[in-house]
Amino acid sequence: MATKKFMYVNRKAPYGTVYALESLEVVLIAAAFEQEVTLAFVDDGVYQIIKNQKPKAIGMKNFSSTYKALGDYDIKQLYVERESLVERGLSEEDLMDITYEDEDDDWAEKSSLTIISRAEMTELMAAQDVTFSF
Amino acid sequence: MATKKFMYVNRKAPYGTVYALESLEVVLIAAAFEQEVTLAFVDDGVYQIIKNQKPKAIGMKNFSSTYKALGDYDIKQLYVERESLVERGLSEEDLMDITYEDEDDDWAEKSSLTIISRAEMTELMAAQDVTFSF
Amino acid sequence: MKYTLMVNEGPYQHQSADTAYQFAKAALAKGHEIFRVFFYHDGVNNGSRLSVPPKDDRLVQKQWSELAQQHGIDMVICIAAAQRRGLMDANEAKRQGLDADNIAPGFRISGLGQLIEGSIESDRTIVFGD
Amino acid sequence: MKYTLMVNEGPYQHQSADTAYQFAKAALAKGHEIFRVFFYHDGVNNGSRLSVPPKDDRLVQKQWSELAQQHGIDMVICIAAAQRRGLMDANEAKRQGLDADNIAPGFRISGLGQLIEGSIESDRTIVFGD
Amino acid sequence: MSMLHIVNKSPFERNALESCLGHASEGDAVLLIEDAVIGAVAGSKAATALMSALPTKAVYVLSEDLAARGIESSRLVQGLQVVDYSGFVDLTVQHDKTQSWL
Amino acid sequence: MSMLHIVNKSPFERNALESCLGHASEGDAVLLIEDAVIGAVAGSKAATALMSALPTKAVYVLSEDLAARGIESSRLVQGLQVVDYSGFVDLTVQHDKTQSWL
Repeated sequence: MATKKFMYVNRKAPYGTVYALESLEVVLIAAAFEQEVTLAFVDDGVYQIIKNQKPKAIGMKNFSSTYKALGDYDIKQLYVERESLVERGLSEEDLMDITYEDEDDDWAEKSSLTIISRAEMTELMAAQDVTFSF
Repeated sequence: MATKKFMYVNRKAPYGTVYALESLEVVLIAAAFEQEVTLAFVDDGVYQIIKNQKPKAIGMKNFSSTYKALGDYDIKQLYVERESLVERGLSEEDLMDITYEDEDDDWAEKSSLTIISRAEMTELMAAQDVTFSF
Repeated sequence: MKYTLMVNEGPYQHQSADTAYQFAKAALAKGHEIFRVFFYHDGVNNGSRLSVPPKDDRLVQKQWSELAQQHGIDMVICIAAAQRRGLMDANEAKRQGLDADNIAPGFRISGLGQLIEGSIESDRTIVFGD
Repeated sequence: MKYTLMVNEGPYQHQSADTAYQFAKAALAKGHEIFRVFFYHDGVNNGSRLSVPPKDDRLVQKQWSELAQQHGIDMVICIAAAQRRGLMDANEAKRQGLDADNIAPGFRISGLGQLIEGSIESDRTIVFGD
Repeated sequence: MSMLHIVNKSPFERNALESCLGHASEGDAVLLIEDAVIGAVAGSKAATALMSALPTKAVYVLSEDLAARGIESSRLVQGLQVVDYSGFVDLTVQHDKTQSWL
Repeated sequence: MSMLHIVNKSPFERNALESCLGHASEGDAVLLIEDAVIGAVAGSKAATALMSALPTKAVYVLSEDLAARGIESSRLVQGLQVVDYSGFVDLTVQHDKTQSWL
């Protein structure tokens, strides 16, 4: 099968709707298909990877640790839009540490998160073959 | 049973979601309960009563004529927010004629639609006992 | 206080059903009465007994059934909304010539009049939706 | 062209399912191929056979069944999303110890891999949602 | 006689909060729940609208929904009041009617 | 290589169109369907954003959704192109990928 560039665009906050959780479930399956996988966190989607999520009191499962496990699935291209953070009063420090081990660099632990501008996000979106929106 | 003031607030466009149609179904049932019934059309809700709706080509039922029948159910207080019309490039002339027959005035046909300002809508909302939002 | 709650979205897709459930629990804990929970629009899907989410997640539909049974809450699914979406009790399924039903224990199917009546009878009506 | 369509919302509540259906019909009329329709999130509720809307309205679920049968379209319901929402075929119902199923003809239940595979195999992937 | 307005949508995604604040009367209360709580963060694009409302309306934020989304109460716009579900119930008692901005 | 962006939400209710226009590249196309078509009416609050996009992006509106909502094509912002479902399909052929702004 041909290799395509898949992008998963996450624009919604977690817990208010199921899209964040079920988007992640698609990503985990997609990892098995040896396609190029990129995750974009734009607009309210930046809240999906915020630190210290504690949804127990609203009766929901905390799935935020799954983002930290994405490196084990060889998914390490997570792009976060800077403007989306700023508009929400957030900064890079508010995001979880999401890392992968670089096999080409003696398994050094490196960040999977890259903060980019809206202009850079625009270019990244244009470079995809298949875009799933959640 | 006590008489309460019921308001049905319609803020969404028709056809894109089912809320407009199913809101109307509640209103028709409510008419049998001899409570005070007021309908508010605010934000995209003003499109629910726009003229010339033709949803056949999207495979949907045209339920807009039901609004015209509300007078027969003794529902004649339909309030439309002027600012909501203006923001959408619409005016009163774009709305359907929705009328009732006034039994206190020799069954003269009168408009059920009243265009009011946002400030007046605010007062009207504050005067209700039960508010259903669609 | 006596409450009628209206739930307009289905389980999982939106938080509305969870919020309504948490609100009901909190109100009951303070000694208030939930006179009726009325499920409308996609909210009717809260009443399905065929749901089996992952074991580490809540079962929204079952939470409602248990709450109803523990506190004797009247949980009404709108018949018109349910027909569109395929939520049936045994009677309705038979009447429509269908070969199965899927309603969960503690729910009953009835008309929209139950919503209006609930709001007339209750001190407060709270709407939970999208 | 070969298409995979993804449908993320249930019937009636949102127009998405209607739009996807109209798009599929238009694409087929122009000689294109619909390789697969994948139903995710509340979209799984498009596959219920228990729906009975008013007689003057369309039956969204049945439109899909008929389209699939007329054109041999592969219509796949995501198993994980279906389990949360109570959409079951006979096998799944049995496996889960449930006493009923509600899947409509022309649909099959399978995994998320079918979505990715469909997108790899197809020239275009179009997402319909809320 | 006052209204409790309930807003559950992110003000960055939807117009619900804006419309609510445009239609709430003096002395009413506004409660932010579910995704709406992310609008309560100081420095956000929604903060200004909330601050303008504060002189005439009380604004509450649901603590359980803040916690789910990792937001400490120290991050909120000054003057907002944090309540839990029990406080949510109390608000529906104190105000004799409610309006949900769906 | 160009993208067809599909927007189905009212720009008065949601941020989907705004976010789409902020992320679409030169030469891309934007198609308004479902409730998004009400943003195409001239003189509306959304018209300015669409007009700013027109020099670098083609903007299409689905005729069936316009008709459903009672909007004549004479009411639309100048420069928008009306297509039917058959034209929608053609757009997905002409552009080698699509992105839906949900």
